[in-house]
Amino acid sequence: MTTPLEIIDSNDPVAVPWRVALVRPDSRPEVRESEERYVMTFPHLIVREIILFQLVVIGLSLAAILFDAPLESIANPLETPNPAKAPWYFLGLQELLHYFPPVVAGVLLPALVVIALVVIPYARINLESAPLWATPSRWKTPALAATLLALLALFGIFGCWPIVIPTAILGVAVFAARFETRFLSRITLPEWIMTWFVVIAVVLTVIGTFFRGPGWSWVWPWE
Amino acid sequence: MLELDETLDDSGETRRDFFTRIGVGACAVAAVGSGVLTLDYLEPKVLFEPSTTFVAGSPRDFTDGVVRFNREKKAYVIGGPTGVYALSAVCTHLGCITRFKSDERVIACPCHGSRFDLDGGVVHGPAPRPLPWLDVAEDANGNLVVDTGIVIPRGKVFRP
Amino acid sequence: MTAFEWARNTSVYRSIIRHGVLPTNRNRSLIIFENLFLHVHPVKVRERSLRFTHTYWLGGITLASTLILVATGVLLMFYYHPSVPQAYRDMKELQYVVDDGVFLRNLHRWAAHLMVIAAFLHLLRVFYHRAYRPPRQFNWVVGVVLLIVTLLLSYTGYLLPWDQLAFWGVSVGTNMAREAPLIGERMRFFLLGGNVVSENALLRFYVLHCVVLPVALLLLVSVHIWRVRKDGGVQGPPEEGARRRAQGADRDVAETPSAPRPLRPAP
Amino acid sequence: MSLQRLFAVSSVVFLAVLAFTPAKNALRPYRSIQREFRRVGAARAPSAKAAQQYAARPIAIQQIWLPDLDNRVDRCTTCHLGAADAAMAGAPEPFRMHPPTFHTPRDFARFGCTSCHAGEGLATDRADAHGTSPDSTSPILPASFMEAGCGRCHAGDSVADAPSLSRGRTLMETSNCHACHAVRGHEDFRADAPPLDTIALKTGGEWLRRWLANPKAVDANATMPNFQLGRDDLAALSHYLFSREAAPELQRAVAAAAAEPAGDKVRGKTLFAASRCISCHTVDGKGNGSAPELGKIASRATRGWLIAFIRDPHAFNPRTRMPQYSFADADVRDVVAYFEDELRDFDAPANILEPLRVNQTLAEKGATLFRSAGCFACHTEVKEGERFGPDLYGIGDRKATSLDFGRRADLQRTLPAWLAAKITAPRSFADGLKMPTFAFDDEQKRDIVTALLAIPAAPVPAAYRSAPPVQASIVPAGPIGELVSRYRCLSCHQIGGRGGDISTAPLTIEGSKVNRDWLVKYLGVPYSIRPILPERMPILKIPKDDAARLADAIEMLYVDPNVPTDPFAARPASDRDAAEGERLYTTFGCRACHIIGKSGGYYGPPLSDTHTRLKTGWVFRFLQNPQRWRADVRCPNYGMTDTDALRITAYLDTLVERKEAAQ
Repeated sequence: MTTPLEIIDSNDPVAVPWRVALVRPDSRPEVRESEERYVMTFPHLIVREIILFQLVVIGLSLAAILFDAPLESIANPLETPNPAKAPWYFLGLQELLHYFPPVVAGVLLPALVVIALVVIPYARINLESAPLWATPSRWKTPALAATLLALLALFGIFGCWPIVIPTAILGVAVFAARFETRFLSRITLPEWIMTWFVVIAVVLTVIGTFFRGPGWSWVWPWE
Repeated sequence: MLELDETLDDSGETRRDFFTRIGVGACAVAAVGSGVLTLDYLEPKVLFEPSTTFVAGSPRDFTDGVVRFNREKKAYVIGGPTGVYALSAVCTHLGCITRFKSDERVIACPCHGSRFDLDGGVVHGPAPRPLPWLDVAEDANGNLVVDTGIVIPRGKVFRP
Repeated sequence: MTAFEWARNTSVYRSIIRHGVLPTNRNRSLIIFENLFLHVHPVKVRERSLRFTHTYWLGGITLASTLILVATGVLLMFYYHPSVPQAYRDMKELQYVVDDGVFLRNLHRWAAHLMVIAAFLHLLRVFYHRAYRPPRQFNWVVGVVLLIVTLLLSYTGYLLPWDQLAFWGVSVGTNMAREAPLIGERMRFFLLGGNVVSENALLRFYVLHCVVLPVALLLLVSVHIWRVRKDGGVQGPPEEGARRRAQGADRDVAETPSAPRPLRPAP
Repeated sequence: MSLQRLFAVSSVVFLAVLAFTPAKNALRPYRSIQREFRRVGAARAPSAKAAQQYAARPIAIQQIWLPDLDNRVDRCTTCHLGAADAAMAGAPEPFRMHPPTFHTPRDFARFGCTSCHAGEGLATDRADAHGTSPDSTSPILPASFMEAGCGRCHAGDSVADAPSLSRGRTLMETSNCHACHAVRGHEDFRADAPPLDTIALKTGGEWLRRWLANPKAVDANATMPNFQLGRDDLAALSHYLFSREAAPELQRAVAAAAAEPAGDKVRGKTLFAASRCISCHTVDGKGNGSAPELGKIASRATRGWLIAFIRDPHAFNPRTRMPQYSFADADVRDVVAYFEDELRDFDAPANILEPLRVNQTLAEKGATLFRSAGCFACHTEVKEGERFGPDLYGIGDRKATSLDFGRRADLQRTLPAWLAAKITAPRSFADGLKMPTFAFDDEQKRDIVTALLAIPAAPVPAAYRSAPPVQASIVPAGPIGELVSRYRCLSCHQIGGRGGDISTAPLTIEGSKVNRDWLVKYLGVPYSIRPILPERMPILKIPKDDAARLADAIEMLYVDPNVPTDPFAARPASDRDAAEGERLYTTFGCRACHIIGKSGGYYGPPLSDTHTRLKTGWVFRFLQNPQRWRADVRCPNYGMTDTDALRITAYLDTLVERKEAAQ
């Protein structure tokens, strides 16, 4: 009676592009059955989808009943409202324009973001799911520190504190993750980067939307 | 009808069915209702259209045989032996604007040669129907008011 | 119900709805794959993919708001003239004269915002679940493009009311575009159909908003959804796979149909 | 919770939410208002048939569409259903009939509602239609400023039936508002404040200080506002003004006049009265207040200056409204002697006319102040585009939210309230504001606000504009123009809507009204035509040939083609006509106002000398429709036929001949 061969069990499509099982002559190949439970799409999924749709409509209808879409006086090219704001999802960019030369803020950075997003699935680093500090190596700390300082310096030069501050905080968190064992330590490098991007995007958009008054000066929302 | 298997509901058959019916019923009502509302939404509540009426002048101007053409409202106002009446100037054949030929005392269509007499009747030509008569009334100042929107039976002459 | 039963027995009904009424799995399968719109679904789905935390239904929410936007948008087009100053006048007409006009306009507006937010969150969800990994790389790219199209739709729609908000919002936005080296100025010129935001710009934004971009969006969405199905359904958090492997469950066979299903050979 | 239950609940909520808006829609206020109108109308309807029509009235949005008036759409009549409905006179709002005015009800279809009342015409709910919120683009005009609506189309200075607006516009002119604030149509405005080079010749430092501190306190007729200057500023400004050099010939004239011997004050007094100076000036408040108060004139200006000025006012101030009297040198001395004897400030300090010893540094400070405080805006030539204050283009259409209320938290957030406050206390809004304080009473404030509210952001389409009757060019250049200017006819008389409002007799068609020969006599020794009016026309001592030339010019220029030169051209008047005319004269009761011979009323002008004074053509046309020539004429319009009018004309003409024959 021979024990079944140990099967290399990896879910990483790069490490194991094809599912291969080595079978020694003296053993019987055996594949464990999937314990995955399947249910009929109709009604289980369909009903949920219907409910989801209904909930979305309900939510939006309530919003539509309670809050009217803004409508100001008719467009007048001679009378510029101060500040003139773009739609909220571009206010992050407009906030950037406040710190960087237009070419950088209006073109370079957005283009970089889009490119970065597109290439994500093709970059090897994104496919490995190893947490940042799982494989400690000599160059990792200095490299990270250097990058971090470089970023801080770059944005610092332009005085773009809405980016500098979150960057600094996240930077601290990155190194904190090294000693923390529960949550932070599981975060991979791509996740760190994406989180950094999201935080900055949100911060900039929120500032642009709520904290900017005449002449793009800082105002408090309640003023 | 929508019915779910046991994995979704531990309760009895009937209540499950009951809830399902409510749901489907509500959805059905909502669907029909939205249809009705859409129609209501699409129905124009105000119109931006020029009025169909025009003032033709005093009845005294329309002695027997007088024919006046209102280009803008596409109508003839005609003085008959017994009174005044108005004709649409739109040919009943293919909708060209007819012209009044004073020398022959006929209304002729330039497109396909239909010809009408001054009562609107078809003299000859492809026109299938006589020219419709239009409503004529008198306003407060005693002027004739023609409403091209209202068609009246032939021969209903306005007597001031 | 008898009326329903009678209707169900007519040959007309049967010609349209082919599956029977009994809750048999056969009928339920038929419901799915006999229906053009439902057949993007497999007949059976993994139960865990129905869990809220699996996808947070974010893609679904985005799609739902898209459908709402199409419906309300088409209705609004009935009362809209892309001309100055009639465009603004039409907003007032919707408010004061047209029954439910305000409601539809609000619905359209808020649905647009929801769509942008939901799409962005959807992108984040997919990223943090690492659901972009092979074979889903291309679908991720499609998704990114969809997000951009969504933003463009929202932005082109922003001008249509022709009020101060719209006019200056678009002026500011297009001035950003102007900064792009070389092409920026031309791009803006073509987008606005002139050097300033004018009636031309309004018309162009209108056509983009109501024809070009929606068509692009719907095509891309179909590709997106079709790909989801082809790539083995929605991909949940990666932990699941790991946990199941830990307890010796399957190897995400269903998730990568490109891999040959291992067969049990005869002893 | 089972899936079906969730499905059931969400479906029901789904349905409820979708049903909300249509329900709200069905309950729109205007629907219930229209149902109310059915009841009210049925109750007030004159006939049963009409009552049925009211009751059967469909519930629908009503609108007036004006494609050629900015594509205006007014839905006011959706609620104000009785606006043009006689049965709704005195009905409760919103159904009350619109009070009859010149334009209503006949012009509803032409102007709609918002072109006069403002407000958001498109709206179908009260709050939006009346624009009650501060950021409303067009809040409805309060009743007190209603006439601002007239001014949108009637761009002219004065508008009949809009007294408040007209007064407001005149006030803005006379208060020199346009000197600092640019307003369309007044680009070439020039304040007629005197040039200040002659201050040193005219008055003393003490008087000037008092004047600058508060002009109205010194002279109730002063048009100069109060600039609230501090004592240092007062000093600086005075020194600057005294440092200004007058033209040498004026200096010589004043010096020479000062050296002249004293005049006869008694004769001066009679001359002063006879010349009717108080037709424009006042003495201790008596008189027409459109020229400076003379009660204390001798303590205001030096003797030399007064004499020189009265002899040739236009040399001192080319823009003064004061006419050139053809006095003999002695006359002027006498009048001034009378001034010095009686018209002086007896409790004024002796040094009040003492010239100021100029301090250069102060003078320089004053020079800068003269600019920074805006004095130059009225006292020097200012071209359009370099006005001192902010322009007033489109002030009447400013949104309340776009106004700076500054410190005035007490104010209601509306444009009229803001304007009124700006006129009342301009400097109360913030520190460092320049606008001076005018002493307007409440009615004047209301008038000016009305005039300001009438200034639109965009003018109405040309088809709706009623242009101002600008006929300034009707005053010919050359010798005649010089005469008109010398005697400043336009300071009192109106010609074609331009000119002063002192005289009740416009000269626009004087030529077709009065006989030339009579006019020549009249210009020599004017008297008041209507007995109840005070003698007004100053006796300018116009030489005979000047008078003749003026009369000829008037005869030639100021005529109305509608007035026939000879109404009897077609059919000469017979004695029978005259007799008929006399009968009609009695039956129409003309005697009540007009004197003929000994008998008659004193309201209208006496007709005894009609033949010598008036032209028959004028009498004829005037009788047919008096108000056509002067809106405020009391002579009733009897709608006379040509024959009747001709007969009366004939009577009045013959009648005079008889009188002359009697003598």
